[in-house]
Amino acid sequence: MKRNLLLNQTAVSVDVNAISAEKVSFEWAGSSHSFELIQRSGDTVVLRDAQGVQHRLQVTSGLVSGCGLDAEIADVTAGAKKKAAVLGGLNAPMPGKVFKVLVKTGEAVIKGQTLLVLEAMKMEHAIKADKDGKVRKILFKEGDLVQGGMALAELE
Amino acid sequence: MKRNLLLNQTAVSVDVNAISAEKVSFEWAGSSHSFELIQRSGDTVVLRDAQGVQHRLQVTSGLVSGCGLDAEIADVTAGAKKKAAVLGGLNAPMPGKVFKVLVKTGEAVIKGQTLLVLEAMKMEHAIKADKDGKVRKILFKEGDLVQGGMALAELE
Amino acid sequence: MKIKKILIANRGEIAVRVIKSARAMGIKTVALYADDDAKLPHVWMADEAHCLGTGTLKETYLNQAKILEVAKSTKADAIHPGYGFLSENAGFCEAVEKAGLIFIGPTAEAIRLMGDKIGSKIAVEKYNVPMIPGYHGSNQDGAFLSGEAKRIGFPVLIKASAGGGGKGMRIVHAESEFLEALASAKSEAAKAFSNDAVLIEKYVTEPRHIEVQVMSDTHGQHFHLFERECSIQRRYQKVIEETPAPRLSAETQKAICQTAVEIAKGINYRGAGTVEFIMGADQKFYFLEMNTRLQVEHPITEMVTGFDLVGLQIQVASGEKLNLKQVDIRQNGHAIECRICAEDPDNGFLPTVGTIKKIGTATLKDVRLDCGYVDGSVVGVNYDPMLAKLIAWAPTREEAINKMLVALDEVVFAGLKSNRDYLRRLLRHSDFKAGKTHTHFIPDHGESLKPLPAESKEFAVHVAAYLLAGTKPAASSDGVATTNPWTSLSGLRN
Amino acid sequence: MKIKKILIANRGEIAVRVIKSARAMGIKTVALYADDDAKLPHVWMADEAHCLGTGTLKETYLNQAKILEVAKSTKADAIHPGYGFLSENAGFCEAVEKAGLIFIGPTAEAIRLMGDKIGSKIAVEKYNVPMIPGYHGSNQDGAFLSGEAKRIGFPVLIKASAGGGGKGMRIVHAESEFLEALASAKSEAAKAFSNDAVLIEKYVTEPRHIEVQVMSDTHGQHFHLFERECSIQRRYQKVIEETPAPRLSAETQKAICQTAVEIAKGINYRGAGTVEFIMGADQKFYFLEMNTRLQVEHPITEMVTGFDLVGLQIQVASGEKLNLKQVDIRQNGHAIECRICAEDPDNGFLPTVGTIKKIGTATLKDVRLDCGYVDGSVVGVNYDPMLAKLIAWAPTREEAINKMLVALDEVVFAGLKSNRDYLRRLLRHSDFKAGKTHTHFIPDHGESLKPLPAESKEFAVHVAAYLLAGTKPAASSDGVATTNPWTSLSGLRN
Repeated sequence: MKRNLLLNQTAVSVDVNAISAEKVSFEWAGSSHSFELIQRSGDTVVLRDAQGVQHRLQVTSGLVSGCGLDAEIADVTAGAKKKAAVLGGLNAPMPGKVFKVLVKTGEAVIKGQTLLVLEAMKMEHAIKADKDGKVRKILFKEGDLVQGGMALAELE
Repeated sequence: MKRNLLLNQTAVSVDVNAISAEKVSFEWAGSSHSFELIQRSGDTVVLRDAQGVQHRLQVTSGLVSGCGLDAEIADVTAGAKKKAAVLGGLNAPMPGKVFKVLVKTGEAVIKGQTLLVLEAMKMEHAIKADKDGKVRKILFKEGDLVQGGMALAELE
Repeated sequence: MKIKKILIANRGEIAVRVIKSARAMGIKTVALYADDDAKLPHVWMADEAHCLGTGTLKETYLNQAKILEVAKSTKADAIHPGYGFLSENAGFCEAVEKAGLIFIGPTAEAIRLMGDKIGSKIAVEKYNVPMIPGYHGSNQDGAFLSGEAKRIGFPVLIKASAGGGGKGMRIVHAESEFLEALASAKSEAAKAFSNDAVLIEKYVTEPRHIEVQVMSDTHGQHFHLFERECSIQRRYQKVIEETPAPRLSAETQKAICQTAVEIAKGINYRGAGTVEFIMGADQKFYFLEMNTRLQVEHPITEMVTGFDLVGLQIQVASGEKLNLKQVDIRQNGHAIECRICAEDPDNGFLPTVGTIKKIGTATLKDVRLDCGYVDGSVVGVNYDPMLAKLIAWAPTREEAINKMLVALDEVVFAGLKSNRDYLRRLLRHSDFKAGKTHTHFIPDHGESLKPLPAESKEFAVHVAAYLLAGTKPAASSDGVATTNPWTSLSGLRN
Repeated sequence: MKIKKILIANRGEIAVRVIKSARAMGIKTVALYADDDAKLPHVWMADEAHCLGTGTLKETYLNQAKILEVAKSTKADAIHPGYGFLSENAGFCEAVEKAGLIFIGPTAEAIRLMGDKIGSKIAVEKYNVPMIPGYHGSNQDGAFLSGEAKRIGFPVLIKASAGGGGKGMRIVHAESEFLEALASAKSEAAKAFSNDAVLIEKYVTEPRHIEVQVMSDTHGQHFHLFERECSIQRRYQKVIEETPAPRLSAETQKAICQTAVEIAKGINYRGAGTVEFIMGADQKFYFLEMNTRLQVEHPITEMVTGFDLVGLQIQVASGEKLNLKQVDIRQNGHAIECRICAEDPDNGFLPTVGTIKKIGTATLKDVRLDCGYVDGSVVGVNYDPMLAKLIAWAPTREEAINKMLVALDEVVFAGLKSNRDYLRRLLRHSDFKAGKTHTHFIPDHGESLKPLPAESKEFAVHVAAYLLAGTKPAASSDGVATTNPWTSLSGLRN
């Protein structure tokens, strides 16, 4: 049985051979793995591997932490959406306030030119043109609050 | 509105003048009190008294702890039963095992005579006659497990 | 030899304690558990865990053969016995070493020597250790012992030679009570230790229990880590411990610590040990016994000295030479430990049982909770009633007491009756605050340690919290809430 | 004067931190909060709490008039400013003292002197403090400053005179870039500090940030509590701090600590302060600035010295003479602090926001979490992205790193993206383990600090935990679970 997961925002797939409430065996990263669930206490789960070694992990809200690593895991086909903001380009890299709009609709811009300045966490971030072109639309005005990942401007 | 409570195993009553989700005022120990609930976080509740002073308490499973004191509180009329074992007399003072039965049914005993020996937590506890009399019934035999508060023998 | 994997032949808080030090040192651990302990955290905090089955202690935590079998199959290279159970069993120590494993503790010889109350006194007498007047001989005849008691002078104490923890112990105030007390002590001793030999000692009035932590490596170095005062006891068991001991002169402190080191040196001790003394109001102290293991109350020593005693035990067991000088071991500030127990202090300290619904969290700096349970753990009658140890450190004793009072408020054990409220009464008692500690503190202050009457104004805020924590009461015809006030809180738990 | 009630003019973890010390000392506290902080624990951990309303920082946590009004109405006798906000505002300090209250911090004079980057350098030069080559004068003409930069030699650093935290700071590698960088720095400085004056300095390559904690009382005693290394930075802000600084010779340590004390003595300082230095590979150090407040990273100093710095601040503010000798202040073992931040290190360290679903618990000994949030707290854009400080102490640096790695595993911040995993990568980096710390560590090791690819065998156990934690999957036609695997865990939480 194939399970399609989003692991740290990367799509991966795992081939589950058998799963019950206490045991799971599957193919992962080119080899077979099998684990037994020996304890659940609060968010803590303890798995025992085939060698008898116990691994403690915390599983909360899609974050699996332990053994020195964090894995944010979501089951993609179960309706989980990739939540990571689409970064770069003309999107807001983080939530904040539009501090300055430096260009107007229809204005010609060159690659690297600053279009808007965003202010967040008391720091300024320049949103720069990712190509030469013409401003089709500025989607916010100065003082507007924006969410991380939102498109701020469109070039044509 | 009168509320009958069991506070640390003692029946008390409190006269509630007004209660809402955020405020309560009542008569207690001969004077009027009023408190505001300003925070709930997990089991922690924070109350503000009429002088503006905040009091942090934890409320879990009938135990109200804080301000240097523990109060086990139950609402008696709401169906809560006095759970404390009826102690002294011929009741088991704690859970354990009947280690020795020293008397027989019908035997005459004098006040202070040891009737049974209970073993618990690796210690022995003598169950002694609370009056002169005759053994009506020994309710357990050696090796039996008993709960705290259970009657162990009857005298007549 | 560098230790890579430790099997812990114990359970609960001390097993968790050993796992923590091992984890911090990068050493793997193997836990053991009886069936009824399968859900305890020491089981899943370890790197491996093996079941000892069900049955009496002899079949589980005292089952040497089974424990050694697990140690071999898991390729552990050392065994930590914790305290209690097999920790002071010389035969076990030998069996471990015979199996080619490291016993994290003293030599079998030292355990055997100190495990016998009579033999140990004879052994240490030659190191100029002050001894309490008494009879420690092998003549166990009742009439003879009664004569010895008279010679020593009443009150006297009868103690099991092989014992500990108050079992087989009796105080006798008059000759007429002696023989009955002797019989009772011998019967208890026979049952507990399969050995009914007893010793008789002068009973010191208003005595203090002062003990000294020692640590010896296998390179001839013997250190002390200062004293602990453990006088606050009920049923002969410690309930509050602290270090430094209050009202101790600098000279007495120096003398008692030096005496402990002399004993360790004299018997060529290995690892962690504790030399217990009894001290009178005149600050004269007498050797009581030596515990050849880690003590329950070791954390207070860790707090004031900054050392990890389990870590040092492991270093010593690995054969390392401790990179220490006595002068570099310092006693900084004041630490107090409270033993939170499942017991009812207002009902003869009788043990209680139940399910722990919720364990609170200590928030202040330099407060530590050593606990072998988690929310939902079941406390039964088969093991010790100690739920956890709460330890607080502060620059001064007064501040440490204040801090402990805050911590006791925070660290609730809801779901079963515990002695938390009683511990607060002890800490707030004017005589405790004044440092007037002695082993009869609890019985002597029975009245002033009573709980506050239920209808006291101090409980107004508790009543208010109870009422407000409830869902808005759906009043029934008699005006009383019919909903369970606690369910409404569950949604707030995150 | 004995302080009985402290108003805390701050929020979050530092407010909680001050409350904890005050509680341990038996001092009452008054908390303040902006509307959007009403649910934070500093509000309900205090003895009283007062709302500052809604609006910009100037209307809330920087609103001096309102804060003083609350202090008066609650009869507080002292104000603790924490760090940030009004902590280095000389005007506020004066206003507090004019209102007859105690300001728990230095004198307004010291704040004013050290708050000016140019003035402070001129002031400390007379105490034989090594200064970095640079121009700290008042001539702010572009062409003149460009000439000075050339004289000093590129690379140079432009810094805001009144600044801190990297605002208004630019590195310039060549003369051609100088004027543009100057304009940009001045604009940022003007905005952040209402003062666009800058200074120019020699830029030290592979520089280390070493700072010294000082503590002065009002009886002419000036102490140091050793150094801290804070070189691991991103965006000019510290992310990992440790003490002692690795690779520091005993002579350099002595010299740098003594220099800091000389400055404190020279300016007759009061309370807790930190003298920051820049150090090159040759262990030569230059004065950078003095922070006239408690530092974020003060806990590591507390861990190695055993002192409560907030407690000492309060003692000093009460006018007490500290009962200390420099020789009694010792640096014991090694402590590391990691700042857990709501940010995405794999995406330019950009801040993240969200609701904290679950904060994990550190279980090892000598690990401390200083946190101003609880489960369910909302982290927004209005305040600093720091979620908590995790601090670990161990006898050696290697053990402290090991312990911190365990603690980072345990202390999850579920519900929003944080830098926890990145902190583990930093701690595991061979150069960090080797103590090769400098302020460019993060940009210089970009590649080797990248996350593990998703399909790595190390994640097998995480995938297994995810799969097993789910309810037994009710397979839909395409074989994929349709139930939310996390809901099944909620019943297990106690």
